[in-house]
Amino acid sequence: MRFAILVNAGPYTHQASDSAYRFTRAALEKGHEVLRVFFYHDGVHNGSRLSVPPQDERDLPKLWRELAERHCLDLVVCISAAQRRGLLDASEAQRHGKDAYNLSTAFRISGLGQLIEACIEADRMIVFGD
Amino acid sequence: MRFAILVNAGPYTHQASDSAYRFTRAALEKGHEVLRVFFYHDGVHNGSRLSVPPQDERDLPKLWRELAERHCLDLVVCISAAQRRGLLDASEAQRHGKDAYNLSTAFRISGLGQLIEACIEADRMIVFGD
Amino acid sequence: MLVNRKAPHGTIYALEALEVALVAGVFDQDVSVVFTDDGVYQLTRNQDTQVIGTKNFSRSYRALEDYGIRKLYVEQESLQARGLATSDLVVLVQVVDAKRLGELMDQQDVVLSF
Amino acid sequence: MLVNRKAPHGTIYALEALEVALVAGVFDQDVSVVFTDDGVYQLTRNQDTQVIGTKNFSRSYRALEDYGIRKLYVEQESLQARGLATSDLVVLVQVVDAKRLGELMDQQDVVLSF
Amino acid sequence: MAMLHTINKSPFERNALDACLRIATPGGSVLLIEDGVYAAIRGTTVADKVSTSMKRLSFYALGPDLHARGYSEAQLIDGVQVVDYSGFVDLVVNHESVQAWL
Amino acid sequence: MAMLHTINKSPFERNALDACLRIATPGGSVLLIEDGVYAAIRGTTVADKVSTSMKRLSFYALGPDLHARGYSEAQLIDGVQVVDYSGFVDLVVNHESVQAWL
Repeated sequence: MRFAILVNAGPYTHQASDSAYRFTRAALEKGHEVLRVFFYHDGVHNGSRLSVPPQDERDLPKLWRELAERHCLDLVVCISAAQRRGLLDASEAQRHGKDAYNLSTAFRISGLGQLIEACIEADRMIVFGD
Repeated sequence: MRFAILVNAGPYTHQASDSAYRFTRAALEKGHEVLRVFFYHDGVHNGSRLSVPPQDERDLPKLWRELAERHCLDLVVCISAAQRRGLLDASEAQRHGKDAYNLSTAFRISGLGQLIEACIEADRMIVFGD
Repeated sequence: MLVNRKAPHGTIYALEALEVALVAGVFDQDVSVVFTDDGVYQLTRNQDTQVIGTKNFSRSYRALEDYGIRKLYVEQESLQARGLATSDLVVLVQVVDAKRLGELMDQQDVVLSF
Repeated sequence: MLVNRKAPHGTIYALEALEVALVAGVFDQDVSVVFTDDGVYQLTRNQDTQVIGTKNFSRSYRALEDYGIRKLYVEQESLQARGLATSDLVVLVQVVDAKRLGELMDQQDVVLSF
Repeated sequence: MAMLHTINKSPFERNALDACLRIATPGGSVLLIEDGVYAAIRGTTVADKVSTSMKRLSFYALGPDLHARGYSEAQLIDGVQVVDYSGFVDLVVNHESVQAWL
Repeated sequence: MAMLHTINKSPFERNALDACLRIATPGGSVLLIEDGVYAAIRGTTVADKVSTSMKRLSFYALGPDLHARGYSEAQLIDGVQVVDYSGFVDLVVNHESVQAWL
């Protein structure tokens, strides 16, 4: 079955990102397809490449990155939600005259159309959030 | 009177940061002292220098920065909360082998001791959060 | 179907959910938008956010129709609990009771909640 | 006084509030820690977070005493509503009713809530 | 000593108001801010709870947050006083301590 | 068609469970996850609400979230079934759609 996942809350602050990660992993392990994980609201912070959690805690941005590499996952961060919250990729940073960017390369920035498209194409949309 | 402020929620996502900003400004305008604004939990994102909100919306990190410049405000971001959430200053970025940092120069990173110290020294501690 | 259960302004969920609705309208899908629990507060008239400095997006709900979204549902029980009537709202909506709302939800392929 | 009103694990507030308590203890202040509403769940025994991958900090409440924090209060009404008794908790606490808890709060210079 | 309680959550969505009313001692003040201001409105299912508590506690609502949500002074429960941010600061000064029921 | 409802909020802190029980149509399923699992525990003030709703709805609780919070299968309200993440995936597959009551 084809799943799409929406993550609405930031990593660590809410368990929602952990739940979404574990659900996604379980779905992939059972042979299902996850056609997109869309990060909205504070969920965009899952895409940070500057996160440095304590060594005895899980590193969620890294876990997503590794899962994406293993399964060719499409991890999409909403552009408008990300801009508000200070999450930029290299080209967005350049466009806004910022000298640094903080989005992990395992994620891509795109518009809300990607969420709607995922809703249309997936058999099931599962939402995790605050 | 000497106030200290604790901000526990991220900008935009919760109104708490707006309330804290407006309270702080009102207190300063009435001649009170605000000896520290401490940013904890998602509140640390108020210190982002990469935030690019839509042009018809307020720019909270910038508002804090301007208020700090006008009143020599001490804006402190909690180091452990910030590290988890991918908010680093230049020296933290270097220490953790990251090639970019995203903390605004109007904020400084420090430990929770700065919160406790503010509680001890202030006449009133006011908490804003989720 | 988009389900709004949160009040405006206190959190950003209402504003960012509205942005999803406007984009969904462009996709020419059969989109319904539901307002229940504190979500009904998103539609109240006379909102003036100038003094808190946040965006006043309440009038944008009127734009939903221009984006082809005509199915706006408000739950009766939520309105009543808050002492509100449809005349207090910025847009024309269909008022449905909880039972009918549940039936409408059952008919959806996708429910996005904020 | 630190006031905990939120459940552990679902949000990070409990963990980050505990970090504040430990630091406050170092400052040699007269620190009280209150657990009320869902905050009482922070102290339940047998927490095992391995399968959800988050940090199990429930045992760290026992360390509060080593940091000189001996005033732990749990609200009776909150315990009862959740079917809990003090024997279900990882640390020794003083159980106080809502009225007494309000009086204790009134005596504080500073109340930090999470 | 009199305490100022701030409540920023909707009384319909969360238990913050209930917790505050259960625990706060008589003589204190409750300031409703952000989504908490919905508790100050007349004619809702929580209005009685607030009216009844007025014997023990003084109630304030933050005007800017009321207006942002489309409400005016005329729609408040009798006895709720409206303050602006400057009045919020004064309330903090005039109480011994502040507790936020987040 | 049968719907799967997920609830991730504590029934003591928020109104998500109440909203779901008010609106969900008979024949659907409710999966309690994260802080929502507290609604599955026997002997609390919300347990009756859940028991009563079992005539109309099937109840599940996510085991990993139960254990994280110190609870075991033995402490659940009779009739609540425990699933792991794999079982969560199966529930999603076996229902027509999913609604998260955030």
